[in-house]
Amino acid sequence: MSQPPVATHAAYDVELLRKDFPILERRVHDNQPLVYLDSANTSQKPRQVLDVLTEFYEQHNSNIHRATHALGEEATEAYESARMKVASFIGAPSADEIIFTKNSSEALNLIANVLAWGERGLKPGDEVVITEMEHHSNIVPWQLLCERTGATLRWFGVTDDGRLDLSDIDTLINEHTKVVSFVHVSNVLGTLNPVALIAARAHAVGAIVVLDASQSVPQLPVDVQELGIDVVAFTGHKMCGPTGIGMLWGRRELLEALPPFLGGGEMIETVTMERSTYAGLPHKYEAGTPPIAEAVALGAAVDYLTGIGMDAVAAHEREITAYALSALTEVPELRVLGPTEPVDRGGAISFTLGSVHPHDVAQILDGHGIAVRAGHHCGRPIHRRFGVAASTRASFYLYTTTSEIDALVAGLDKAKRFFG
Amino acid sequence: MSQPPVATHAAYDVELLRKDFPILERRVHDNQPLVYLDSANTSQKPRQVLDVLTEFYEQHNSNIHRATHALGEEATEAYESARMKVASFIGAPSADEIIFTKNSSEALNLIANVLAWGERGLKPGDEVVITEMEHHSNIVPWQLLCERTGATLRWFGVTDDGRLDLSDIDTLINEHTKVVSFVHVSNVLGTLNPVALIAARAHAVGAIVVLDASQSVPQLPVDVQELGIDVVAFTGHKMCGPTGIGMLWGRRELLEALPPFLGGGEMIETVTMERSTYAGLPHKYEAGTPPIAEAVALGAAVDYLTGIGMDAVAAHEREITAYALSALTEVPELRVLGPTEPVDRGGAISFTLGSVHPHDVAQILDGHGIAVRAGHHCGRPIHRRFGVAASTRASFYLYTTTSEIDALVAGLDKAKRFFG
Amino acid sequence: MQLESMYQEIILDHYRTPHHKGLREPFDVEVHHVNPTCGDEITLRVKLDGSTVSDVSYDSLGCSISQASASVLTDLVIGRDIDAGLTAHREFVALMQSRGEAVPDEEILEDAVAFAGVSKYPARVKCALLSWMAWKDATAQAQEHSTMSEGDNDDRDS
Amino acid sequence: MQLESMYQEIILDHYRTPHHKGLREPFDVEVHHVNPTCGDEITLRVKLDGSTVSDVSYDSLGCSISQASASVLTDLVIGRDIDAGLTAHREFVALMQSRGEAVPDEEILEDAVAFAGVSKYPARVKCALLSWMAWKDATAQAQEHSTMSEGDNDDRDS
Ligand SMILES: Cc1ncc(COP(=O)(O)O)c(C=O)c1O
Ligand SMILES: Cc1ncc(COP(=O)(O)O)c(C=O)c1O
Repeated sequence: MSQPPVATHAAYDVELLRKDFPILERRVHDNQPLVYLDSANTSQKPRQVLDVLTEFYEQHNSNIHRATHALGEEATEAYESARMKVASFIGAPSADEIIFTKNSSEALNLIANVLAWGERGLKPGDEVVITEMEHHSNIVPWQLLCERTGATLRWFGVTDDGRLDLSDIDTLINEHTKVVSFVHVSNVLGTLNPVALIAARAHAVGAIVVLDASQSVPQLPVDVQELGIDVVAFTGHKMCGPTGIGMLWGRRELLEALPPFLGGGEMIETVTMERSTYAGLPHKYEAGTPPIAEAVALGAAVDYLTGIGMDAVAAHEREITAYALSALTEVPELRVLGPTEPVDRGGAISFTLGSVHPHDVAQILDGHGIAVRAGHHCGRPIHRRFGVAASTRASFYLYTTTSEIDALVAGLDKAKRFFG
Repeated sequence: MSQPPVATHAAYDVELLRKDFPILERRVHDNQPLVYLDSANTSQKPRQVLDVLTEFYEQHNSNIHRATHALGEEATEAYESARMKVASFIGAPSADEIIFTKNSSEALNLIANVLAWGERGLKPGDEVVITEMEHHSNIVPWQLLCERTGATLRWFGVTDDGRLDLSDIDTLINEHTKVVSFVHVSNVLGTLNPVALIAARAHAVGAIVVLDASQSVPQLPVDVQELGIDVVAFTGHKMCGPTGIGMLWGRRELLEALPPFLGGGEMIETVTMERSTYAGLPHKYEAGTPPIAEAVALGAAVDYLTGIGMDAVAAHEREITAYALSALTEVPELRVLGPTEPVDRGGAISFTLGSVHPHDVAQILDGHGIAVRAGHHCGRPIHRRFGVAASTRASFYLYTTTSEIDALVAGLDKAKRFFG
Repeated sequence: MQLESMYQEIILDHYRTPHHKGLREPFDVEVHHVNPTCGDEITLRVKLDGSTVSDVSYDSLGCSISQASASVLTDLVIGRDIDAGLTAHREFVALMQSRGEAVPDEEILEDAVAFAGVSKYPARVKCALLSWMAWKDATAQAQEHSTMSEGDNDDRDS
Repeated sequence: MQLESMYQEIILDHYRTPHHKGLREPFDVEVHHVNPTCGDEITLRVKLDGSTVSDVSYDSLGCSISQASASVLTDLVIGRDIDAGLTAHREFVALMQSRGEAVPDEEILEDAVAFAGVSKYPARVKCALLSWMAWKDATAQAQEHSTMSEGDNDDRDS
């Protein structure tokens, strides 16, 4: 299969990058240019990724692993090489430790599910620690696990400026703690959490550390070995890849020791009607036909991001976030939920605007072509923590420009006047 | 969003249909034309589906349900209208009863998993009935369920001519039986099973009837209400759709009564740190960002199949299978596993060829551009039942021609001579 | 600008000065409904008097559309026959699901006709329906209670 | 035709008349390995004598490639030093993973060099490696047993 053309940019040229994204040419509502500020929800896809996706289906489509024919070998090769790309993208020691799931949520459910039984299964008295700033997908799986096993769910609170309240870390994470699962970069507050510090405490008591990196892997260079964690979950559609694919990375010894999740084709070693034995990693956790074309396209997304350079992507994210924070904090009656300084912070800014409801803010912005998200962004507890039911969120990515931020600020002004 | 152009064919014109499938132009190994006889493994994709997929990403890509902006509304509309198409394609009474999963295997695991707890959860003494001709994806989930709950797994045997042995149906399905799960059309034997008869007995004892329709929905008109079943699982990639998407249909009362499967964003009603309540159908079973673009493309696949007409697709499948059966049974030393008459039979033919190992058969065929599958096709028990470890399988779809069958027969002759 | 098709003056008026807002006694049934996507919530009480809706009171958290819709709802049902309220409910739901296609019946819907434009925005339809769904639920429960001759309040979370 | 790059005459010869086939006594360890994709299986026994591989016997179900590979393996290791066998193992694995790129060392691999063409077919690499993986597993177990001075057979399913 031909290599996807990779964009390489000496200096970061956002206008040039934007040309890679066909959708950024869209006009909405009365021919207004699209201002897409909802990338924390899902990112847009560059032509380089879409081309690989189409080429796969038009030239190489086949099921994998099972086929002894040319297409089968090409498809298997493309799928497995995507796994290798992902592994090296996040610094995983081995591609076998990368499990393709359908999204981040499934990856988090996978790890929570396999901790429900077997030797390492949780029991009454055991504790799971999460935080108040988690996405619902890193709350509900652990609630279900605790319900099913009788374990207890505990959580870190959040300070008024949107940081984890770590003052009680030594009592919260204690000898009963079996799992500590938390978000790397919050999709609501933007907060970047101190992974090493929490992981160290968790490991000191023998707990497994799970990191929800759904927002961080798209934005920052992430090295799972450097972070010192055990399991990481992230998702293709937020990192220029297709929908329908997510990833779990886990340390080999851990994944090998845990029981299977879904059963079926490809995850077995041998099947009799009475009992089955299971395949080694990564197949053990990939039952049925995987998202083959999605993995191949995701590999192209990884190539695309690598071509730009994750350092450059992160630098752009920092700059645009700093620009947005300073512009937004000037807007009268605007209150940012989360850190207002661009330090240890990702590119999602949630805010309230006086008494104008976020739905109404977003609707007015949409009327001017500006796409933001309104609601609780799958983080109801953290909104409650800040005394609101919902907020408006603007979020950025490698193609976001400062003039789009200016348009947002102007739009907010219109919203306030409309409802004022 | 523009409507996908739907192929409509007065008389069934396989050559015309083939033009819809770009990959059928492929040449493999020394420029030989591709003869793709591995459609039971995965089907090829028509241009009409790929165009919709690309158009979605280039024009409408957004996350769904959560966004108050133009793209979000377009994407939500496209996703939900795919659900409606699928519902009407299989005669489901309501689109809310269609759950998008990542593949058939996940759909089967979903139902097996949610029967592990809650009010309808299985207990020791309860029984689950499957058959010896199941795909591993309809065996292992039930083994896991039985392991976890202490229930007992039982199964129908298979006769020498590849039919279910129903002689002991009344003892096998008895008052302890809670679930009966079986394949509609076998991917190994091709057998079409008598759904109504088995469902009637299962319902007489109050058991839930689960049908693995992974092979039948692509090939036959399927009406879930007529079949009188409770749950059905099938998969996008075998029906001209993309990888990364499968479907579960279940009766509303049943799905409403069962507990959630995966937890996370979109499947909740309200979340607090202490506990959560869950959304109604279908969202309750769709945690996280679903395979959005995949669903949209799958909707186009349903349009494509509907445009041809499932009766026409089924008629073609019957004809080509009859042609292949009569050609193959002429081949010396070739032994078909499963029904040798084209009656109550789908279009997958597994066979052995003297003492030549299926891998070697497939490799020689591949050398001549012919793609078949060799192995146990995720059906190790049924192969053991017929005293072999593996077989070669040729399988057909709406684009298969009789001259491709002729090429297969000629290729088999070469394989025999090579290893003779 | 097409935003005006959603934000009709009538809607903005009801939003700025909502009618019948606040929880009142006495009541037969209180319900609490939630919009899972955005977290908007309403607590709504219904008092029936035979076949008449004698009071509907509510406390809610939500956008202009959901606030105005609750206000319009109470205008339409308080002091009216339950059946008339249910007819309005049916009309309103049909209007909201019409994707901008339906011509609303002003006889039945009065101020609620202003929501026709909202029906073009599927994401906002849920906002408009929140209070209506709550009212229907509460009314059905209240009717059930009264036929069972029970007077206890049911705080159902649905 | 490129099929011949896989099906070298040497391979077909070993396939038609496999060497050392059949399970024999005495043995230190017996293992059973499976290729999950196709269901091919091998039962393989190893007898060590100090640092020498005194016998390897096997019974297998599989394609020409896996049969021939087992035959070639036994030729290479029986009567040789364990270390020489492990060197051949390393070379063979490297060859099979080379995707047709490696130039095999005939000194070490002898007839096994014929498998160079198989390495271009990833789906068949597992077939070629099945017996080799089983042998390495069995040998490691036998060495462990002998250092622990235990003589019991371990029927490990791995
Ligand atoms: C009968 C049958 N059931 C289940 C499956 C599993 O489908 P998937 O691999 O899409 O999960 C298949 C296909 O592989 C099949 O043929
Ligand atoms: C922090 C965080 N965790 C988890 C998720 C869930 O990802 P997905 O919807 O792809 O499963 C998201 C995105 O929605 C997220 O932002």
